[in-house]
Amino acid sequence: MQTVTTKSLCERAASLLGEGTVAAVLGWKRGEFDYDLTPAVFTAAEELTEGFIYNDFSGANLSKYLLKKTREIDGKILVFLKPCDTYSFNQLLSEHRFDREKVYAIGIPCSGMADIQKIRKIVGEGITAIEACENSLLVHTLYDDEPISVSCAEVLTERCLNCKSKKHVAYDELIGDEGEVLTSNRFDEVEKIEALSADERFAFWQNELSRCIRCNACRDACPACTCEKCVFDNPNSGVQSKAPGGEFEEKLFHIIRAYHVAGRCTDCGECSRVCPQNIPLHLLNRKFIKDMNETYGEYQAGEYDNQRAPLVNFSLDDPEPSDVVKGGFDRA
Amino acid sequence: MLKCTLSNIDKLFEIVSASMPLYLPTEDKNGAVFKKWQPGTVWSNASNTVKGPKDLFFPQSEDLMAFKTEGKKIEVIDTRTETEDFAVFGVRACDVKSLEILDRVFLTEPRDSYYASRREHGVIISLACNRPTENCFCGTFGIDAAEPMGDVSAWLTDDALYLHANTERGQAFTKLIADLTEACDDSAVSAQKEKNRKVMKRLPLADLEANAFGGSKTEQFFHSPQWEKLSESCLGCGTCTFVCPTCQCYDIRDFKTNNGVVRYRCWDSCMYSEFTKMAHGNNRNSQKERFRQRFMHKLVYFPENNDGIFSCVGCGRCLAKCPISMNIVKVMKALEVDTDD
Amino acid sequence: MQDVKEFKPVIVAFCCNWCSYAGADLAGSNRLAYPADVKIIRVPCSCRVNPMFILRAFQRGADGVILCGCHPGDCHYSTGNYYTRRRMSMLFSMLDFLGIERDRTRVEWVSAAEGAKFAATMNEFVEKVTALGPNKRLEDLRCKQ
Amino acid sequence: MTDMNETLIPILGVITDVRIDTPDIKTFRVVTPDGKKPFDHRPGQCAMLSVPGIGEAMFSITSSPTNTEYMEFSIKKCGCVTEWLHAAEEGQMITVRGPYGKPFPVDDVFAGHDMLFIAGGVGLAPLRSVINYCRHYRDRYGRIDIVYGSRSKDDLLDYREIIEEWQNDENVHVHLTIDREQEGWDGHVGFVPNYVKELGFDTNKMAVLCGPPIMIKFTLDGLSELGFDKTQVYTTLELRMKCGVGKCGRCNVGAKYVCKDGPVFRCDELDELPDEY
Repeated sequence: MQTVTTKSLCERAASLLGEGTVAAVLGWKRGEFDYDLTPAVFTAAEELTEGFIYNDFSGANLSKYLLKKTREIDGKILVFLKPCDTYSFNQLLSEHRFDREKVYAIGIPCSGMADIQKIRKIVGEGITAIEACENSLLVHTLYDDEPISVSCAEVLTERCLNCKSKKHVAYDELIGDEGEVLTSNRFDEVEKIEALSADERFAFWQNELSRCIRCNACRDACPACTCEKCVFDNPNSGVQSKAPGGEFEEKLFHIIRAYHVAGRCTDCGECSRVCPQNIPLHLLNRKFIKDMNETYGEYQAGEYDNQRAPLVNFSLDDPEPSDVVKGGFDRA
Repeated sequence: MLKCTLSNIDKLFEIVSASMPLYLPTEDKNGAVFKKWQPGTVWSNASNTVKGPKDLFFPQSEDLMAFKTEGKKIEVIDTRTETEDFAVFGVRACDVKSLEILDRVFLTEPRDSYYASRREHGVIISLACNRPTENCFCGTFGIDAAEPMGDVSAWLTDDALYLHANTERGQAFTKLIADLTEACDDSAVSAQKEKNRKVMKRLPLADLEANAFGGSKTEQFFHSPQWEKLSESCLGCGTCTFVCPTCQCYDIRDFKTNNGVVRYRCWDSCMYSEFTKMAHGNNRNSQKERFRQRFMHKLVYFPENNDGIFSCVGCGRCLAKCPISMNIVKVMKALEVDTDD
Repeated sequence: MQDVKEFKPVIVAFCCNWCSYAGADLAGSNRLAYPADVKIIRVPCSCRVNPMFILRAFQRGADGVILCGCHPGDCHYSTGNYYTRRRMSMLFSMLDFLGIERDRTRVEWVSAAEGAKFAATMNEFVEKVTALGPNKRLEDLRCKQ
Repeated sequence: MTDMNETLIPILGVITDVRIDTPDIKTFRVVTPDGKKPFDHRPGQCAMLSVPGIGEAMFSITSSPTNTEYMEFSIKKCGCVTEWLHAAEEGQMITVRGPYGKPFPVDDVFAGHDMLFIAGGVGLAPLRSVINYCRHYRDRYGRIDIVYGSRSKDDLLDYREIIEEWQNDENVHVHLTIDREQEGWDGHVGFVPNYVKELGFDTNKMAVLCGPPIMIKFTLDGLSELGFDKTQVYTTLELRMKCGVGKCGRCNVGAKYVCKDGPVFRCDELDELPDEY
């Protein structure tokens, strides 16, 4: 359960709208069920009361929408940012992707988001309602007379299990309590794979990437993927872009996708969250982050604005590629 | 009506597989998917598969032909082969209907021989839904999940699988498994249907109606102010189209191999910006227009050309998979509100 | 198996215009032998090579890809090869993460005067790739149709 | 056994002649390898040409159906397929499939009428087949007016044919115009829509219109000012196409597929379509 209520956020947003500080509010909108929230723009207090919601399923990172919305909407936009979203926000800012003056950012605390798929795995199909309690969720289904209680910890999304920070790195106003940067175990999974033999690693990724349907959701949702024209949309690039053209294409796409955001990826986890095929795409991004941290020094994209990312930087005594690959990672 | 006890079901799959490839839902890391049965394959009775059986008839990517070029000369090589017979088991009522919708596109003149060949060689064994999910709304489009069609209809009770052949091909199939089945009356199936229909009535989306939509409603819905709101957070990815059992738009592309050229086709999505892009412009420039196209096609344009049949079967996959949880149900509800005014 | 034709790897070598390409030239004019299956692609600077080039080379049939540039500090454009060094370190490590044999990729600094080094590097690289056998993990079967 | 007829598999064509029409338009003559016309067609129909490895694209057939020896395509250089074709020489093979689309109603609706053809730029290409069809069956049609405009004299398509053949036909009246004054041009200068209004046609005829969208829009306005009804005016559309048979979904506008239900539309039919073409 989240520590700030929908109502309190709604009221604050409505008053900022009312006094004219902001022209629009970027938030999450209620869906058909309790878990299918859609990012939405609200422009009136009534719209907020009717539709705005912040709950355990407000996973969507809203920062990328600022690119489009700040260009479309006259006046300031209020955006609600969870701690991890603020890193993406900052990163976009340092890349000059939107006008900071046009945004009013409210940081809100997050106690971790729930993964509906994990809930489904536990309670089965036919979820009709989900009630949030202190540390658990009460799930009502079509097939059980009594609601089933699942603990929040058990159904946390992957990225929240490895939360890197509860601290907001950018905001105009904070609602609720500020948290701390956490020491996460987010590289454990990467290390596990590194520890496998080359054959096993190959088999692991072959299996994962073979499920890819080339929907491009990972790219389209990624707050770091903000090119006006993506190389994968260029019909002359020779890349198949949407046809799963065999094992090679999928590898090419996912290596390049991760590579193009390396150094700018804040590890927000949107890629894995939106993947309809549940491919652990964040592991590719984390591998880059881990390598860069170990080779070029600790770096967290989005932590400060105007930092120089490792791949657009160098030092005279960087190790040679042969040493990097042999150095830390030869466990085969 | 034929009955096969559940304890014999693996035997049934084995017998069928002996004479033709058999595809059925099995549990993958990501949920149930249609896979070819092999000894040891465990059939999944999950309410629905992640993707429909569309891939088996209209694969996401398939080679159409090949070319050899030499100087100014070209040779066209027809690489088609006759499909061998195959069976698909466990297709839900919605997905059976989705194939009828694809038929209307691919089997109208000029017929698409690639699709037609697979359709002619595939025998569909459908399966009634005992536990539909909250996302199901096939009833909206007049589909009865308790009475699935296909070459053979099947029902599952606690201890047995009941089968009924609807077509000649279906009869050939039931003949194949005659040793494992015995004739029986309809009582067990009727009871199961009754049970299923009761569940169907309690589904959260049971009241959703499509009456407001249909052919000749272009004028009414095209200019709706709702599209702006509905599409505002659409990412423009192709998830909804790729998991949709009725979406059928495709692209044709050439791939230069090291020895020649392969012309292949692959699924495309009207949600992609590149879909309608021409050398001199794009007739659907904004995501709003592209988003609108997808839903207008399903709810208005398709019915206009196809005797009022909608190009949606209520399988609920887009509800489950859209990264931003925008889907046809939300669209229908929002547009309906519009018509009330 | 003895009848099988001896495997000769296809090697793509991206060489920077200012140092390594001249180095290759020197190797040639000094008649230093290196395998004929090394296909040299001249690039303005080693940092012109983006990761897609490397993957596409494998797709199109390369069994090994080597990138040669000026020695660090000697880049014609001052700093290009420093970026190359970081980029390729990260890319090769990622390929390794995906289980792709690490000896199929390499970066080497070869100056215009190092014809002998160029030939030796190529010989050594070809030897390593030959030992690995044909590229299977980054091959595109469609290309072989 | 499945019926293996497949429209997506093309036949071979050979480019036997390349004519440079304007700086960016060339006309290609295409026959089958054994020297015949690839297939029969009706005026206004299209064909899918392809260059293996480059791609496939839809072009209107500019030669008249009455020409039974070969097909011609006037192609403007604007994308990868067209660029490749522009570099092609005689003897080059390409692939062809078709014919696709609904033709102009030359034998029923148009028959017995005076005809007014209005074209801008490369928009003359699809009209050329109709014009030559009408000229071939001269007695079936009344007076023929052709208003054709382009950026400059050099950009006028089929200029020689217009000057040497069309203008000399009886009861065929050609009205040429170019956008800006040019040395060596003593004809009309100005945009097509205005010229149509200046010429002031009587409304007792059928009009066929093709050109860039902006020209179509203003010419339509001009025609209605002159008193034309939309049911008297036909035009032909162009959208991105891949299959040519109404299945791939690209050219879908409203309930229509431009490749199959078009490309020829009567202007009042267009009004019923959503504004997405």
